[in-house]
Amino acid sequence: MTTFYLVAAIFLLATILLGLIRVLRGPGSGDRMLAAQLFGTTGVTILLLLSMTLETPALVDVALVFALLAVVAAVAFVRQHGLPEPSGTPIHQRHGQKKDPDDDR
Amino acid sequence: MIANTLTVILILAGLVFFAAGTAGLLRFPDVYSRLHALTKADNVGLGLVILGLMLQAGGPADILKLFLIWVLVLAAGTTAAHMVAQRTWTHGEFESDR
Amino acid sequence: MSDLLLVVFDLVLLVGLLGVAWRCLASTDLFRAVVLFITFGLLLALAWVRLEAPDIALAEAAIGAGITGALLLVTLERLRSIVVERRRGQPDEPPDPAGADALLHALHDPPPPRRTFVPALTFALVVGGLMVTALWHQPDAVGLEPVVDEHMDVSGVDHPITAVLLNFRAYDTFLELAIVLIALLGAWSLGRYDRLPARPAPGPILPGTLRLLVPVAIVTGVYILWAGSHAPGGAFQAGAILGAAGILLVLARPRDLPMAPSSPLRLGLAAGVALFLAIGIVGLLIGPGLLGYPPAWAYPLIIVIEVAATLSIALTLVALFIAGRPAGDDR
Amino acid sequence: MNEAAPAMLPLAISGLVALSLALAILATVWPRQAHRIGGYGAVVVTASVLTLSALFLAAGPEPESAATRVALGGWEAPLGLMLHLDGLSMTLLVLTAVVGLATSLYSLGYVHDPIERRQFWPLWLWLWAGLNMLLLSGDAFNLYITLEVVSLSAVALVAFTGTAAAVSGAMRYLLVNILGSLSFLMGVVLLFGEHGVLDLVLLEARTEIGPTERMAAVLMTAGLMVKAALFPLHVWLAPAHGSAPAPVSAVLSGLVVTGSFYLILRLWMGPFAPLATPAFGILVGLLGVAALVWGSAQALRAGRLKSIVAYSTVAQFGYLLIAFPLMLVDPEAWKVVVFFAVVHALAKASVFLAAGTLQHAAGHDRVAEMGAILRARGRTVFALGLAGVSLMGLPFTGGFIAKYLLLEAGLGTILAGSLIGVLWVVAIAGGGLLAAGYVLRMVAPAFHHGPRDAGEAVSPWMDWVPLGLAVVAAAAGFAGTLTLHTLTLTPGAP
Amino acid sequence: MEWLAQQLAPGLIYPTAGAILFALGLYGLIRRHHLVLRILALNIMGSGVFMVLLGIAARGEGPPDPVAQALTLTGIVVAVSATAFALALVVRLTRITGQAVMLPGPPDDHAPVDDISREEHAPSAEYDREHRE
Repeated sequence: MTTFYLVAAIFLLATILLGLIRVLRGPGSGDRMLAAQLFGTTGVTILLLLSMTLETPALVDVALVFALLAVVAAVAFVRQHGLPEPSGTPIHQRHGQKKDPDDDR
Repeated sequence: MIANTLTVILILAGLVFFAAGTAGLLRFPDVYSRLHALTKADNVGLGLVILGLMLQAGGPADILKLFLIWVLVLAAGTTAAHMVAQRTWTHGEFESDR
Repeated sequence: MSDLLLVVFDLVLLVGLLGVAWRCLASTDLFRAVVLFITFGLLLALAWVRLEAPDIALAEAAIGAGITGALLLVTLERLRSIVVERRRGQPDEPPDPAGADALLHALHDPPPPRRTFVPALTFALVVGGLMVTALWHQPDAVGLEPVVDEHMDVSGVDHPITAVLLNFRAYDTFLELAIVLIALLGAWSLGRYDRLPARPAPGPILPGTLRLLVPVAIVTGVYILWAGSHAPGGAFQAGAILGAAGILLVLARPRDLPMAPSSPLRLGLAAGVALFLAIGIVGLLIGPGLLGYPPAWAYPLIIVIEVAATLSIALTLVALFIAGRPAGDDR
Repeated sequence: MNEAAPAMLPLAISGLVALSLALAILATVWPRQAHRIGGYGAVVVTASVLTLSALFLAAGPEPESAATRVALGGWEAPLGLMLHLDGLSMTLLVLTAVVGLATSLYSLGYVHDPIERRQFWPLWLWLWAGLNMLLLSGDAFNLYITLEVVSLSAVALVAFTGTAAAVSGAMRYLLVNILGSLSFLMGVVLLFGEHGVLDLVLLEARTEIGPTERMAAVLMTAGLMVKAALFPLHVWLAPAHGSAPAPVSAVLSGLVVTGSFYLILRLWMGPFAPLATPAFGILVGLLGVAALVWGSAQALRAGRLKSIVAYSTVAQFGYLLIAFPLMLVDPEAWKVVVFFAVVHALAKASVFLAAGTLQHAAGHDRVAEMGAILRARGRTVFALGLAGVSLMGLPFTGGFIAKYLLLEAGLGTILAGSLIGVLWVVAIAGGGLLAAGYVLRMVAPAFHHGPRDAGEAVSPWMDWVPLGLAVVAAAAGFAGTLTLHTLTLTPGAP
Repeated sequence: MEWLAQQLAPGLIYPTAGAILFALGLYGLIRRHHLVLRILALNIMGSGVFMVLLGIAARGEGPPDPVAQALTLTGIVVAVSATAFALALVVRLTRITGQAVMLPGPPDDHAPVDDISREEHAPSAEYDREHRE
């Protein structure tokens, strides 16, 4: 049984290394962040499988923390990266969002 | 014995979805389609693996903790996918290096 | 059979780790370097798990995924907005100051000149090679594990790492809390904090997710803090988780950061260090020595110190994320 | 008094550590009163260090069992951390207290703006506490942590003025510091991997010559040489010390750099003693000569007062490198080297403080245009000259005693038959000459005819403290016997 | 096969990988000139050191040495705080000099010396002016 978990963990680790190609080649920075997001999820799964292989229940807490904090990098990316909002983009009018006066242009 | 075989089947199914997610991430042409590959690997792939592990889990506390992990990963996946899609849709792929 | 598979897992993990580290340092685009560094942190956490160090994996997860990634991304954005602001006045200003090539210019580091390649490579290879030979000559296990087990009963907690951190080597942990505080004092001495530029992310998704995640993060942080006394966990991991939750809140609403008046904020920041020293001095006077606890009182004192340390670390990490002193501090 | 002293010593050591940390935390939590806490606290810490030294000498230990070791938290060596006090660390603690007190009093006048006071004093008190803990620590990993405390607060203080030169100097200093600390830590990890013990005294008992010790010695010494700005790795020193506020550059050149040298000495007298080979000594000596020549040349060419003094630090630390081969031939010479470092720290700190006063008065510190200010401010120029004399090593000053003993050791090597000894003697004497060159370059304009302009008003602290410290630096010569006696109380030293 | 598994025990592979990471970070630190990349290189060197430490702790059959794990935890927190301070310093340096690359070259003697002891250098006066209106 543990060997099966280990084989699954190795397989998932291989998918992470494959996913790295998208990070290296990915044209847009959005693609790279998505790849990082996928690695986070795969990391959580590997941790769960390892917790069964190495019989250490503490690894479930580690997986929990990873799952919890995967959002921080994504939110930081979306709020802090990429081109600032060119003034007057339709998105504002459509949602009736009060245009943030001192947002960075 | 049944539980073991069920777990193996569920985890294998989960792995299939992870493989599909990675393949989609590499093969799909643009951001929006890659989003779907990513979120599939999240909710279904991880869901199946967690279901498989729940059969092996000891007490109800472990089962609930695994379920919480799955819910959190779902929330993370959907938020990231939505916001990236919204940003890319409003003003194009922000190419960071040509 | 399974230990052979473990070896395969190790090799795949280490190849991935070294590959990610190399590509991260060799990338000309800073954003790609940061994403690779976040992946490096994830693989590193898996390496700590493989080395049977769940505490360190927990800390790496909380700090790597939660704090360092967001900190690097915000720094890149600050660099970009500074470079764009400074180029607004120059003649060779890009047509659209917020245009793609402004982004390109700010977050792009040209590949290094050829001439430093050979000396740098030989120097690194020599250092690495000598270290590997030294490590391969070392004997087998020679750690302090047996000594720690002897004194576990007196340490007041039954998780060996928390016992070492907060009882046997409490001085190191105290100075570590001091270093976090000094880093913040240094960041504050550089100047007042600048408005955190943020891209608008309208729509209900971001606030909705935060309303779900932040309470769960706080509960998890307190759980990890409490678990520290008998299982992997403790003040630093809990502090990092709460800090990451704080950073999420700052990212969600960067405009209205709370204008905390300086004295309560500084009290909260220094609470961990001050309480640790106060209990340490009491230990000096009536206990076994400086930073020691009378054995009967070890467990409650350690818990009090851990709670104060968690609060201080969480506050300090969020303040380091904002990286500037509040105007209230200058009043 | 004699039998009570040894019992009081452990309590006094822990008390000193607790006191300096408490002051730093108090200043952090109560910023508006930080300057008062700093001023009175400096006096209290100096008094407690002096009483500690009185206790240490009163205990009258003979050299073998002189080291007082305090188990923190009651946990003994292999498991817990030990504070370690012996002749060597006692001497440098007194030096840190004297220079710290002078710098604190000077800063009362120098940092006058209420906002900047709130940022300056907590960082300065953390730096002072870090230095005290570094000198008292007896555990390898704890040395790494105290080195981090010292370097982070030192970098923050270097970047304090906020000018382009200061911030880029601080950035370079921070990167160099982190690199040095990581290299030091890797050495500690290798030693821990080999012996499983972290305490320096236990390590000393277990180390023998092997690949791990050699690699750990290279890594730890390289890391500390980077932090001590010893010759091949000194590039960061001039911009950092030149552009920092005057009291900060005084402390950096005086104490922080000397602290790193103290650690190199402590390691090469303790765990790495068997590794020192004559060839290695000669190599280090040659680096010292190169440092002396390069530093003095830069000092003679530098345009700004503070740059001259910063380059002279690089030059004077060349002496400490030259003394290394001398120590291999005549092991007793290590006491002379420490005495030289003490005298140099006192003189360098007072020169930096005097330079700060002149810069305040003139608004700039370009040497060529300082004539009018120098002519008007006799007290500060006298302080500059007196400390410069001690740097040069003219008779009756501390510098003279140190250089004389170094020359004596150098001649000893020649008599012992090593021809290279001639190079050391020539370098030591020549170094004094070069020092005379750049000190007089700073002071000479005062004796030319020309207008006198007192420049901006200077607070009394900034006027008198450099003079007081210069007198102490000069008088260190008379304290030579007491210092050398204290230094002999170091167990394990040759 | 047994010899191979024994040779590739975690107690040997991970310290070796840690030493390689240390050398890789050193190489990156020397080669790359952008300050953020240099800070990443220093972080990778730090991870290399901790991998060597934990690799050593994992040698032998028993549970890994808790003292080594406590040291690593302390090291990780110190590394994070040093990185956060370094990034704040990089942002400050970029605001002043306009670029986030180390400025080589000797200090020029005519750079303005902003002496904090002089009267005209008074941030509190400027703060009061700002907050009066």
